[in-house]
Amino acid sequence: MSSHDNHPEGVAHHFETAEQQFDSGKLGIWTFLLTEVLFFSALFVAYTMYRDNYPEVFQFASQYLDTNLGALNTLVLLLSSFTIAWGVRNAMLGETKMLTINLIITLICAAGFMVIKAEEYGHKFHEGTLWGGHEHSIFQLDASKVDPEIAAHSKAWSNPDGEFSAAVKDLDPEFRQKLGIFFGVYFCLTGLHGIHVLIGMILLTWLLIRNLRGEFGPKNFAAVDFIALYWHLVDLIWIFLFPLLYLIS
Amino acid sequence: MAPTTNTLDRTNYLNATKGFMSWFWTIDHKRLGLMYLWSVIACFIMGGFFAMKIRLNLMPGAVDFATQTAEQMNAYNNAFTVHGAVMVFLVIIPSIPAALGNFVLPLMLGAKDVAFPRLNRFSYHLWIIGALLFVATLLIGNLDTGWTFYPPYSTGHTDPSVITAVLGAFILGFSSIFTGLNFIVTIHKMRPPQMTWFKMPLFLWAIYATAVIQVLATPVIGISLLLILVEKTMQIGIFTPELGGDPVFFQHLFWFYSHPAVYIMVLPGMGIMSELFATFSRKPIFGYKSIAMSSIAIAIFSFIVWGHHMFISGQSDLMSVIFSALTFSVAVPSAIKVFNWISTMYKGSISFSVPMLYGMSIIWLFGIGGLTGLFLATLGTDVVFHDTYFVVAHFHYVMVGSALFGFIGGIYYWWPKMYGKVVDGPLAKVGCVLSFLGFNLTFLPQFVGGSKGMPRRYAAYGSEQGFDDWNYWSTMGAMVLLAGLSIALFGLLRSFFVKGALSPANPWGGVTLEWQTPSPPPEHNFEIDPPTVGDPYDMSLVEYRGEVEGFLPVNPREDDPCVAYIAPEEA
Amino acid sequence: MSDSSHGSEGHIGHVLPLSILIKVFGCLVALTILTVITGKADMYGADLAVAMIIATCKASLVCLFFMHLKYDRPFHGMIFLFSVMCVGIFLAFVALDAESYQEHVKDFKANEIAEQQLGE
Amino acid sequence: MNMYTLLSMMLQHQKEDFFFPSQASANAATVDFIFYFIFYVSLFAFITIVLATAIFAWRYRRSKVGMTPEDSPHHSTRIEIVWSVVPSIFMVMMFWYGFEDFTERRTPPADSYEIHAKASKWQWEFEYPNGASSFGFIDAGEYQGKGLFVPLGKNVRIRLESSDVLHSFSIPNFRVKMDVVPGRYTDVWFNAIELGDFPIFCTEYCGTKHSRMLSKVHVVSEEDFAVWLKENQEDPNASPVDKGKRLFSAKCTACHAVDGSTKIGPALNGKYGTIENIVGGTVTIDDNYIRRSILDPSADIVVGFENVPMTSFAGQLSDDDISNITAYLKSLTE
Repeated sequence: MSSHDNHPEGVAHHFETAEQQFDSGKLGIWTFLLTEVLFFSALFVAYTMYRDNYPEVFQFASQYLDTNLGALNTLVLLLSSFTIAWGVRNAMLGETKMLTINLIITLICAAGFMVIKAEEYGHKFHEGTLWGGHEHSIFQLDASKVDPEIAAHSKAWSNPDGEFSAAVKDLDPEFRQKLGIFFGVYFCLTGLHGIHVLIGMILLTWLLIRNLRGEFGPKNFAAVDFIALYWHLVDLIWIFLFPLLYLIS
Repeated sequence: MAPTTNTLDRTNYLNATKGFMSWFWTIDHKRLGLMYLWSVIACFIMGGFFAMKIRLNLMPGAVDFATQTAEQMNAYNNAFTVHGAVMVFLVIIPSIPAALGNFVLPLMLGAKDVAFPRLNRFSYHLWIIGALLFVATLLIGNLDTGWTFYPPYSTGHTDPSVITAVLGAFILGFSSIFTGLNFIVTIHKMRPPQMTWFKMPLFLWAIYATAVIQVLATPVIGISLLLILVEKTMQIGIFTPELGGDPVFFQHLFWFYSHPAVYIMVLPGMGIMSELFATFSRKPIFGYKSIAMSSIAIAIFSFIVWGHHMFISGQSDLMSVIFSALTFSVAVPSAIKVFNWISTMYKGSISFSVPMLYGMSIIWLFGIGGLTGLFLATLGTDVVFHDTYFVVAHFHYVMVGSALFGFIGGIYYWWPKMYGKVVDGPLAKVGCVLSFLGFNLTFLPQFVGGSKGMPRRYAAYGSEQGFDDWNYWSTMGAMVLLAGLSIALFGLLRSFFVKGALSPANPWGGVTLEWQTPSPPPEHNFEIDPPTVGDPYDMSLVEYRGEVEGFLPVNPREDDPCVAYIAPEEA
Repeated sequence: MSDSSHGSEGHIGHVLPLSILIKVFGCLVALTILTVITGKADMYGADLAVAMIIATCKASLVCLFFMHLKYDRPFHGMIFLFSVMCVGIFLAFVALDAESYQEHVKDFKANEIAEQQLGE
Repeated sequence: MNMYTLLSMMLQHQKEDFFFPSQASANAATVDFIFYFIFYVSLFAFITIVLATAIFAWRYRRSKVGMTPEDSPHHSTRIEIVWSVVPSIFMVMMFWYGFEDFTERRTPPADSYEIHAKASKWQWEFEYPNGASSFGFIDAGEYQGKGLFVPLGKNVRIRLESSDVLHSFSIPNFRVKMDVVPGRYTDVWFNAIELGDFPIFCTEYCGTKHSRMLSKVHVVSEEDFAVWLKENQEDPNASPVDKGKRLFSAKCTACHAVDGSTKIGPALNGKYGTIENIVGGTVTIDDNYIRRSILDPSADIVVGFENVPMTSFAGQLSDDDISNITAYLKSLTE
């Protein structure tokens, strides 16, 4: 601590220069993003494996998901990604007010994403479209929503010649089991992603508070930059989740 | 002998501040390293207790096979599970990287600290939480899944203590990830300008390779354990056959981490070996670049060989063949390292100090561990040895023989730097030799028992099965090993509690940067800034000086604190 | 010391022009709409490939511009690609394995059903 | 015939050697050959390492404190290449031998005689093509049931399935091992060449009594095997009492006696129709109670047996099986 006299301001004791400190942070956050990619990888592997083996089940199951809500969520996240990227620019240029606005928009988008997600989840819990081991899992499906072609192709019924009915007992038991797997993977993937959004919201709030205190500026914007990178990764994962889960045809 | 001013009243990192909080809330990498060290030793004692429980239980005659009750079997199953989980997650994985790595890495780089000291503290606190969860698991239930947590047994058929254990391992995983991340950034960004990649000490290469594995592989075990947790509590179905899930899929996830994790354990031990062989042979390490590159090669290859744990798991035959072929790729860099270490001894000036005795033990133990790995990489023989004591003996030779002996050797090597005292007496040597003999007596018989078909994880064996002799010698060996390790620990503890003159800055004659600062180092590592960086293995840079009972630079800088502190009259 | 740190400020970070940010955002929205349209249309079996190509394009845009990879040290981009590569290997091996042993799973399921029917 | 079949014949032996139990299957000799090949290569490498370390340590020991060594080379590309390439060649050979052997052992011949083995916690159940079945598990230190019967000199394929968790089917004398994975089939095959009884182990951890999930394989001559099959064939026209007796002796006699003596569980003769004290009340032993006890044993436990819970047989016994067992128990009272 005694060497503080000739140490550059805002630079921790063990770094020589501000550049070294920033570079270290940047490498650190990128390495962390690498661990995040690997963290999600297991679920993507699960997805690929089961989709590869039960393509017809995945095609059928995706009808339970509301593509419009998914697309809306994609746009919401993209917008938040845009505003946080803009926010980084604001921080670098010292535009504190604009940074505040951008952070707030990002937060609102994140909250919006979670609200839409909660809506989707709520609907599924209500309808019993849940993972295999859940006691209320029944996979009821509105007959009007079913694409007759997919229905014929998927052999989802014990009586393939019969008309599709919303009655659950008609679903082939093995097919139901596999549907359960799809929703297991769906809930794990979107749930884990949702947790990341929640963590992102906490971090964004922290940034907002620090910004309101006037802590960020051209010399000190690392935190904004790094959290923005994290937020973009959350967006990236959703960019892949959306077509993989909602758009299976 | 010249009087020295190198006494305890000099301010160093140990006595700069006092009180519990000054340790618990420290961001000093050296203090964190020491706290890891003692925590790991405490966990090692816990894991060792269960190891002895296992061995005593398997002593012929200890338990009657015919009348063994379900409770006794459960107690045994609990013992081997806790032994495995504690030793893997709480001892060997953090031992060298988190404890010694934390202490030594910034010193070797001539840096004041790791890149993210607060993150470093955070990962220690995470580690403590993880360890406490494990202790909680012990108290609340009978964890009996084996450290592998294979579903569907772990998710559907055993008691809920799996939840706390898995949560603990999950948190420990993040502690490990953050440590690795910290080291990667530190090595990239905090090397002194003169220290190019190929002037880095080999220990740092090993730690770097380890850190790469830690950040790449550990997240996968994190998510797999999380899925076990979700599966257990909510029956999500991904691994559960009754719900259409695939239990073999979990094994893929598990071994995608856990095979590279073997190298998280072994690579740092290999790094220590390189330092020991150069320093105690007083010779530049032979084949510096091959050793450095083989560390990286091991790190990369370790990711494409996990399937050799699954040859008989129901994995497809095609994948088994591919994985078997790939597995051999990892054997070559390991062999290169061994040959280079031995060549370093050639025409050296070899000192049999305690760390070097551990180093030489490792060559032999790792030799056996590595060579027996060949039987397990080969498809035909692995089918016979899989899940027998042959495998148990093999991985103990690798993990204990290399990682643990490397850890102890490393502690003895850097002990003077940590506490300013050299431990190199006959007692410590007896500890090493006894451990070596005891270890071999414990595990050599297990190879034979295993090749005769003795399955692992059995609570008891009937005499008619014919494994009694092997179990007898194994248990005897465990006693000797216990004695040896106790003596080794006793040597350290005695040195810790007994006050004495501080050791010279460089008692062994190492050339890497940590030996250029006084022992123990000051709070911010180096008093002169930046330290002189040279070839890390150019032994002609230091010479032995009888008056300090240690080594000093041949051409010391005028402001060199080690020279100034130790021999003020001459300086 | 403080002089040199002052001079190095220019190297820290890269300010992205707002116009680029807006253009990238526009592209991302357009691609999202495209992916929904193609997702609903019949692509004769290439659905997954098309969806993944569009998603990869979107991801690249986010990486290159929003995440500054285009202007950043190449090493950071390498780290990211390396992680994706690792996931690729992991995915390929597991999927290949699971596909090759499906036969035994199907046999089992078929037999299970047959046995149930016999039981009834 | 490939090169090492010849060599392996030299190693062929029927008696136990230092490392292995007897070679009781046709493939065992090949595995042992691969083992000894790797063993001698490794032994050579290990001795080299040990000798080099020991000789260098002695020859170049530091005789004087502070002694500096004479100059010697720090690297040599040539020698690095040598000690990378030479081991690699041996490893390629090891892989190749292992691969050939593995392929052979993973491909059951088309004419194999198929036996189904069903693993559950903690017993093996074997079913033969003609409907005969046998069990094998261990309790109170004794092998219960009969174990697996196989004919000498015939290719036998065992189809494995599990009704609960992972198990593994291992016969060291045959050098075969395969995990039993719930939700799918796996298999092993072998050709037994030695008459006698050999142990079967479960080698994948499967819970409390994993160490007792033992059985035996009996290799008998083809004639004896045919006789055994016939004797154990299930007679579809047998009376329910006879069917029940068969099931009872296979599934229940480990814990329940019918001669009045108490084993792990209470004796079951003369109990039908009587009133029994159970935890929290009394119950009449009737069809319903027997059914409940088989499917959900912990529901009503007889006083005195609270600490030895019975495992459920749900999924293992069909409704028909249960009524047959009930009929048998009923017959023990009359």
